Amino acid sequence: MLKPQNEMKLILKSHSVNEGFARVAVSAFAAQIDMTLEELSDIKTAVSEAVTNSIVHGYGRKIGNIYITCGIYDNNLIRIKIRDNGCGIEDIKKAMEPMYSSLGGDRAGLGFSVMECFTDKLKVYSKPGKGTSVILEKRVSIKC
Amino acid sequence: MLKPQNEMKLILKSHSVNEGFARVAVSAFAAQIDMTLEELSDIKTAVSEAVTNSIVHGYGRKIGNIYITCGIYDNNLIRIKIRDNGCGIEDIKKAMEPMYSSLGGDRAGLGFSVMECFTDKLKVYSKPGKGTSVILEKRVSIKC
Amino acid sequence: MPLTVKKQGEKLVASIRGDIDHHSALALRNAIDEAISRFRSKTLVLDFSEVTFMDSSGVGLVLGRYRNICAYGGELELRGLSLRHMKIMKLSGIEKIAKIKGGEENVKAAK
Amino acid sequence: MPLTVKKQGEKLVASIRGDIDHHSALALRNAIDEAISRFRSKTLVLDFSEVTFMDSSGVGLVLGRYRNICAYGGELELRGLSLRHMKIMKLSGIEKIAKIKGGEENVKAAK
Ligand SMILES: Nc1ncnc2c1ncn2[C@@H]1O[C@H](COP(=O)(O)OP(=O)(O)O)[C@@H](O)[C@H]1O
Ligand SMILES: Nc1ncnc2c1ncn2[C@@H]1O[C@H](COP(=O)(O)OP(=O)(O)O)[C@@H](O)[C@H]1O
Repeated sequence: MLKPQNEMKLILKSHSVNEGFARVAVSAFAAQIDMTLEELSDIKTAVSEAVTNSIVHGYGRKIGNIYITCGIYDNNLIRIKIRDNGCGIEDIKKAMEPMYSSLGGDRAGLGFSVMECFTDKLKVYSKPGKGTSVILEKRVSIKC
Repeated sequence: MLKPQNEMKLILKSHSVNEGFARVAVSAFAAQIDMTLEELSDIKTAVSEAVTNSIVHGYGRKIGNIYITCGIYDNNLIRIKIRDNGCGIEDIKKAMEPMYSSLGGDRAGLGFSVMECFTDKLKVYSKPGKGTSVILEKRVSIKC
Repeated sequence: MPLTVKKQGEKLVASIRGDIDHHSALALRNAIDEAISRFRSKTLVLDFSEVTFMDSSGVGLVLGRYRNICAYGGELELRGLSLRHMKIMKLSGIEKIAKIKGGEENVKAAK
Repeated sequence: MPLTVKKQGEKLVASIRGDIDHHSALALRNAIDEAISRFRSKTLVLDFSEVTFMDSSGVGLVLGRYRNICAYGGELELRGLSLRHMKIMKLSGIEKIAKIKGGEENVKAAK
């Protein structure tokens, strides 16, 4: 990965009220590239899923830090990393199956599906007991 | 200073394009407290001044990191710290005089005056060759 | 509360406003469930035309309300979904269990 | 370029749109200075009614244009400043050198 043209890092607490802030902050940064509104919404949605997962699954009832890095690279590539030091994922393959959720209640099990649907690349790294990193990549078009 | 109810940290590069992003990010975070639009604009304006100073004076032609912390405390207190590892300020008292600018061109020398005007407390710490920290505090009213 | 609930003939219509994410979904869920058990209508309509953002928490919200209304032998109808929100809903195959009406006119949600 | 320049009788009117900060001020400065030397009007009017954000870089922009137009023996007039932007301008005592007209109707700038 080459050096980003511009990059920001954001550290926030896993309070659910920060879900909205996280997606607004990332999209305000990404909006430096003159993309379509739809692409910007794609980014917002994917970030919202990843941050929510860190809050809901990674930390659960505990409050911990969520680390977000957003870089803008050549050829309109946006790369976002969302990392937590939470409980981690035992079986990443199973976790990424559509409609799988380890929690009952109102989790639809579609977070990873939505991230895949709205980005060009999704990578998940996780170590049980250590935490989880999600990397989202999206190449946007120049708005016309 | 007690523990904040919520806090975020933001690290960005001293590219001038990030001035807009910095004030949007801080105000999106601060907007968790249900303040007036006018108070939110006060915060935006003060943050814009401090970040611009780190870019223009702190780093000048170099690119360095700007560290922003924004905390929300009891009784609607918002506390924002903007720090750079730039050139620092020799004479803080003189720097804070209205209309004083060490740069010619179009700097009005009003950055610190605006920060003072739109916040409740302004503190400046600086060490020549080491960098500068600006702390802004504002107690906002609950919107009615 | 960014929710308006009203009876429309036999139907209970819950119109949601603003952002639907995991944070906002909790209060929405409680308010809708409260209305369901109060009005006991056969049909619950969820109207998304004033929704400005939705992620998969919106799908969870709908599936949960579907399970709830099923307990009363009721039906679910979705209205005002933008194309983007429809795309997210369809990841769950929701169209097999709920009636979905119109919605392309929702311009607030950036398509 | 978030700037429209036109002649209005003897006056050169430059209307600024969007955010004025240190980042955007550079391009605005160049465009306004270019118009000043092209039109050589006696009076330069800067219209702020479409300005959505302004910090002290806006004051620097105005003071710089004032110095520039003075070199031509011209005058400066400011229009459409919101109360908030007026407050920032006044920190520089600009009202002593420029004519300031109306502006409280600028609702975009959150007062
Ligand atoms: N950051 C994380 N930390 C721990 N577990 C996670 C994390 N993200 C996802 N998971 C696991 O992956 C599963 C599937 O995630 P997802 O597709 O987003 O669905 P949902 O969030 O609705 O459960 C979760 O139920 C959880 O077990
Ligand atoms: N972060 C900083 N690093 C170094 N010097 C600074 C910094 N912030 C302010 N200064 C000094 O203080 C002076 C006054 O700042 P300010 O009131 O914002 O006016 P201006 O930015 O228009 O020069 C600057 O000209 C500069 O010399």
